[in-house]
Amino acid sequence: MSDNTLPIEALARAGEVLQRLKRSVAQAFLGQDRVVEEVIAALLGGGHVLIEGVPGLGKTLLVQALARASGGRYSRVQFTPDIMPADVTGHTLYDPSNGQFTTRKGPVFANFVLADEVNRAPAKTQAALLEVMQESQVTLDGAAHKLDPPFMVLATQNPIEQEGTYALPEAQLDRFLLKVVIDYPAESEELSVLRFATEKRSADRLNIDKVMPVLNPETLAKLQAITASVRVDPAVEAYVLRLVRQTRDFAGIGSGASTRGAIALIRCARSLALLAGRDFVTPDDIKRLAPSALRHRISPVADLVIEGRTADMLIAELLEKIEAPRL
Amino acid sequence: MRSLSAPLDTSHHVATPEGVELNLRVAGPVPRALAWLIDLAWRLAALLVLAFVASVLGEVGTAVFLLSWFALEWLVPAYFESRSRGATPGKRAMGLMVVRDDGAPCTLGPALTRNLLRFADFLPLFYFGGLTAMLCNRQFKRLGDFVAGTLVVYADPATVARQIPTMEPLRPPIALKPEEARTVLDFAERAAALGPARAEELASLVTPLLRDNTPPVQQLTQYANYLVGHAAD
Amino acid sequence: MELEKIALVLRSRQGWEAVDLGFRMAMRWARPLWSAWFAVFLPVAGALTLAFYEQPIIAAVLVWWLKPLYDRYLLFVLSRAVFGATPTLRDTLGASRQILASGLIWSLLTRFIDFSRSFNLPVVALEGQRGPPARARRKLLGLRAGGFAIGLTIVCIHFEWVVMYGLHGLAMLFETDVQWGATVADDTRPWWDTFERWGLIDTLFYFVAISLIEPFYVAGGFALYLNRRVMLEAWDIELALKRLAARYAPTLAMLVAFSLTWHVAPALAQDAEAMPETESAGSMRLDASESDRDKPPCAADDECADAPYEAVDTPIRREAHRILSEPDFGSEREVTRWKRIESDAEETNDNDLQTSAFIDAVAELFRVIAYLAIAAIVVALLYALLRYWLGVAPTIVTKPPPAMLFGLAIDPQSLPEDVPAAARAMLATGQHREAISLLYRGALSNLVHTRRMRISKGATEGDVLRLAKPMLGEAPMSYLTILIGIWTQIAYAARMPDTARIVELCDGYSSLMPSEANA
Amino acid sequence: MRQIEFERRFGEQWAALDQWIAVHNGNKTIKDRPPVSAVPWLYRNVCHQLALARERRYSPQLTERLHQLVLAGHHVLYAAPAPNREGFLAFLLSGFAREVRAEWRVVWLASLLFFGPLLALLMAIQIWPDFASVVIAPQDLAQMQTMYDPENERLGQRPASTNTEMFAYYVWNNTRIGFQTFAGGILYGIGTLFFLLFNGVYIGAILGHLHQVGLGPQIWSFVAAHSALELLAIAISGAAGFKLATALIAPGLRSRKLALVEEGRIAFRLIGGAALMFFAAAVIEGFFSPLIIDPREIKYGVGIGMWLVLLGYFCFAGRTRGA
Repeated sequence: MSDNTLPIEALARAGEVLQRLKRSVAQAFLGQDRVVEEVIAALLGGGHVLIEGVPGLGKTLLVQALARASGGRYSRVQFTPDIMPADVTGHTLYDPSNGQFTTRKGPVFANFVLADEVNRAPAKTQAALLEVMQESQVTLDGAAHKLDPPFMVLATQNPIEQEGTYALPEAQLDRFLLKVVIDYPAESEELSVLRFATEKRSADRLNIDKVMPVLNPETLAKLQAITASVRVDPAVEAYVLRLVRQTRDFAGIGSGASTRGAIALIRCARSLALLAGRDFVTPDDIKRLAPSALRHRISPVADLVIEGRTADMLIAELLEKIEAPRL
Repeated sequence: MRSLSAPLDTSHHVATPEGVELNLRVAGPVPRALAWLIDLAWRLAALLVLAFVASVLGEVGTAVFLLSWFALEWLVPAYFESRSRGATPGKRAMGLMVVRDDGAPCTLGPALTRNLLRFADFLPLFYFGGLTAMLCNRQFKRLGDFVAGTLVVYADPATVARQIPTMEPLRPPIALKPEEARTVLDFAERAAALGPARAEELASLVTPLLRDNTPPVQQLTQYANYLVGHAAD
Repeated sequence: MELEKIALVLRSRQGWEAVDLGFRMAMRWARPLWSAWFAVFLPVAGALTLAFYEQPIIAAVLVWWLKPLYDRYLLFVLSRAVFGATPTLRDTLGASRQILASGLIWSLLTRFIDFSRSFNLPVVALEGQRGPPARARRKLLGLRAGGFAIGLTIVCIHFEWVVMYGLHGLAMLFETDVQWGATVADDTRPWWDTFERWGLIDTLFYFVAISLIEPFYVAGGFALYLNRRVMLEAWDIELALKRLAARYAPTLAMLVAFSLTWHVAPALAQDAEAMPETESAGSMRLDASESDRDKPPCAADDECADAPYEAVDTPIRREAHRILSEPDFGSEREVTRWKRIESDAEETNDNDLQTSAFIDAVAELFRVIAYLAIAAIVVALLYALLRYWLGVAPTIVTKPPPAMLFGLAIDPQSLPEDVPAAARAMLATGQHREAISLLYRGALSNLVHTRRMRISKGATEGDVLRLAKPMLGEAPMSYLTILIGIWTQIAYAARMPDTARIVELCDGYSSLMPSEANA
Repeated sequence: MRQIEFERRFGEQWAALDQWIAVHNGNKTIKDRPPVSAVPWLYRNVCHQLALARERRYSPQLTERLHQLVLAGHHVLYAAPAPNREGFLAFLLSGFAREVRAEWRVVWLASLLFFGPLLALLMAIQIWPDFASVVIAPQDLAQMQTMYDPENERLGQRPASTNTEMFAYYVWNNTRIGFQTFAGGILYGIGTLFFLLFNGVYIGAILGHLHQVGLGPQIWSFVAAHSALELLAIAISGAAGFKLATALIAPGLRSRKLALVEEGRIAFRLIGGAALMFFAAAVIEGFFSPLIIDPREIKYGVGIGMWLVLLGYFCFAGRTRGA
């Protein structure tokens, strides 16, 4: 990476576009600025996101708004215990009328795929989806179909209904760049959500028509390229490594994060810096993203789980203890 | 009555986070009354000894006596119940223990709560309130159990370990459903305890399944041997 | 009635568990049970009370003596309900003749010595056995369960007393000047004078007590009896094997099932049936049950009833003992008993002088500890309050401020006296980065040492700003924001600001000083 | 899979878990046991195998064996965490006060029911002195009177052993009253109501009577120091009782059973705090209150100080700034 060569005007334009994108998405997804920022960070980082939150917090809406604002195609798959891999990827059919095989492409052939309640699907369907996520291509009946960039999967899972569901295996969780947790919005924000929802009077859904397209796939590709050239100081890199390595020998964490975690953290921190109009990453960006980038990559030991300590608490503890960069 | 069709039983089913169901066998008023009696006996004995010591020690003795009385009444039973066995000496003697509603061991908080509420159970006299409460609900809970969210259950295993006698395995003439296979296994495990006559009688119930020449009990046991997976014939 | 319809979970239970099942049975079939009870009990009790109005204790004793009478009705209801045919009140009363037919007088005569009454009742009433066979049968059934049966009786007697005294207690709560009946508490007559003291109210309470407890007692005994038979005869297996046979050869098995119909529940109508045969669990029975199978059901077959009962046969008893020594029928348990411990009181009596000195010392110790405790309570309370007023977050223990932060030495000693001047000097020698670093360090030192800001090891620049915000006024805050902004650029973007800005920063440094902030 | 194969394949795991549980429950003779880190894994496996055994209808013996193993494992793994000293300290310093503030409704209700009659009787007896004997039997009043008679005033000189005895008596008696007040809540609050009113009336009448007959200085200087702790503790016990009562009377959307358990947890913390207050009060009442300190104003001062400190604690401790 050529250091510090990002032209000022390019940076300014990128920052501006991103702000517009953020505002645009946030319009439909009130009161969750942090979530919006993180999802955009993952988008720029070219990765997939796992979203966790109880029903009714507008996960679907977020993805719709994001797709609309980035000018991509959107599709949604509701995962159920009886869903088959073919329902996700597509399949070939024999058409008796013309004696030919036709390929029916599944919902993954889109730019933004919302995989709703991914943990309710059996393992083989999850595996099919994750394979697509990793390779960005689908093999149907021996023929490989490349997916058009951008390709982003936003999988949601419901923390309450974990029981009786198929939890994603740890190795597969690792494929998600970020795991974003949607919490209930603050009271004032919840009020505005309520108002927004009731004023529109459009049945029971929030209106996303307000969301204006801000990007097109080409711009997005450019933005992603710019993101990749955001400067990361060696001191910041060292900080990230310290964090990730520490998750492996921190008392209380059963299995720590892989190197993939460190990479994810840096990739998303770059986007966050760009979103803030900076062309360099600060330790603050790292700190801010660490929970989302690491929470699904570590698992607390059984004792702590029984005590009710969560991965988030451990990460917070870790962030307090690990020294921020020294110079 | 939750459902009139479900057969009556005293166990209480709890699903654990691991997704298995535990059967807790809830204990009723009679064993609990006996446990209480044993506890009362040793507590009284302890107080008697203390009273004796106290009379020697004078005022400090009285102080020690009162403090111990306080502890014996309110704290010591709770301490026992929050330990790993979850039982006061009396409950232990009766093979009982206290657990929380979800089958987890009783902790100090619930243990203290249920002990403090003994006072309410005692009302109006001699635990009349507690007895009535126990006779009115399926889990034999007294008032303290309701507030603390606890159950008193049997601690020891439901059955005694027994073996299926090893014999030449024999394939049953028809494919048995899992439920039926289990019955055959159950029979083979318990046949020895039933006495030959009754065992014979039971085994003869399935005469259509049996071959002619071997005694029925032996045949069923052979089937059982086959079912558990000893090499087939 | 068929075993198939049984409304209980059949499994062999340890003694008390069976009793518990009985209690659950009483709860489950409470309505038919108590309606039968009151239908029989109320007329009897009412009539006796009226008859012995002057001597209420006689009424109570007679009601007590007649318990076997009502128990039979309870047992009738239970024995039907257990097999899925809960009788209505009309059914129950209609069956009175059967219910009272067998052995009532015997029960009434022996009730004084029978401590496992409710357990033995099914043998007499349902199996219809009397005399030596009944005795032998009771002995076989009671070998392991007998202790529990007696225990049940004793506990239930106490339960009755609990209810009675409980009711007295309740009455006392509401008792004001109006004395209704003689209560135990305010009677001065000696306790042995029960006959005199027992008032109408006691009789009433006694009636309530037995009405509450007796159905549970009978159900408990019945459940013990059923459990005994599950153990001895493996009913649960019988049931399952019958199903298996039925699947394999439906017609054949039907016949089998029919001829081996369980005899107890249809009980009072057919108790003369084949009862003695299959119940004995004896070795002699093989031929009998085989012949059974070939015969049509002998519901009204007198031949069966007259069949001699062979339970007293020695082989059977031997068999029974062998079975009963199986672990299934109760296990050995280690019993820990309290043993008297020799008191060492004499020792303490030996030396009065020393002891009292010792006691005094202990008491003094208590006193000192108590004063310390009082002091501690007061201090703790004050501390909790002070903590609030000082705005210190709880649970974090005060530590001396760190000397190093982010790898920068920030304790006051390590910094030059006049920070901006030193920075300017560095600037002059071209050490731009060092100059800013010094200013940053100075600012941090100021925050941490002078203003007692608390910074954790993991705090980033953003955290510093956030933490400083509530402490600083507007001017110092904006200065700090600019300073940290520039520092961040230097540190993470390797971008050096021009000298003029650094000079500006040196000039503005004094705005951080507390004197300025307070103004 | 046949049963034997099943047993053969997983028997080692069962034995390992069995051993670990035995060691955990204090069996010291077993040397080799699985490392702690392996236990959750083992336990999950055995749970899984129990489900399989039930599903496949393996023999009752095997199922029961696995069930016992799971049950024992459940008990060990879900056992109570070791008591947490920091948590206890935090409860003392701020948590208790916060809890009391959060339950202000019941606390106020209990306080009114307790302090109301207390003060009312205190006043009433000053105006109509005979009123005291209506509430309390005259012989009891007379006994009280002799206890605090200045003729008998050797309270200050009484030996340490008497102090200790009285301390123990106060712990035994007063804390029990608190527990009764709490437990009475389960009777739809009637018990709590009764004990609060009864104690309010009783204490009010005694204090009022003693003051009225001119023993004011003795009684007030004795009572001053511990009054704050003791009286507030009674009120808080009452509040805990009313928590149980609310669960029964107004469970909201929960079942009464669940409401009882949930409210019971809060009530337990309240009564726990109250018990500690009773204990502290007993320490003061046993050892400090009987001291004769000249001038008496010092003891009054201490008493007022305790009230202020305690009220301050309940109003402010544990509040975060700006909250």
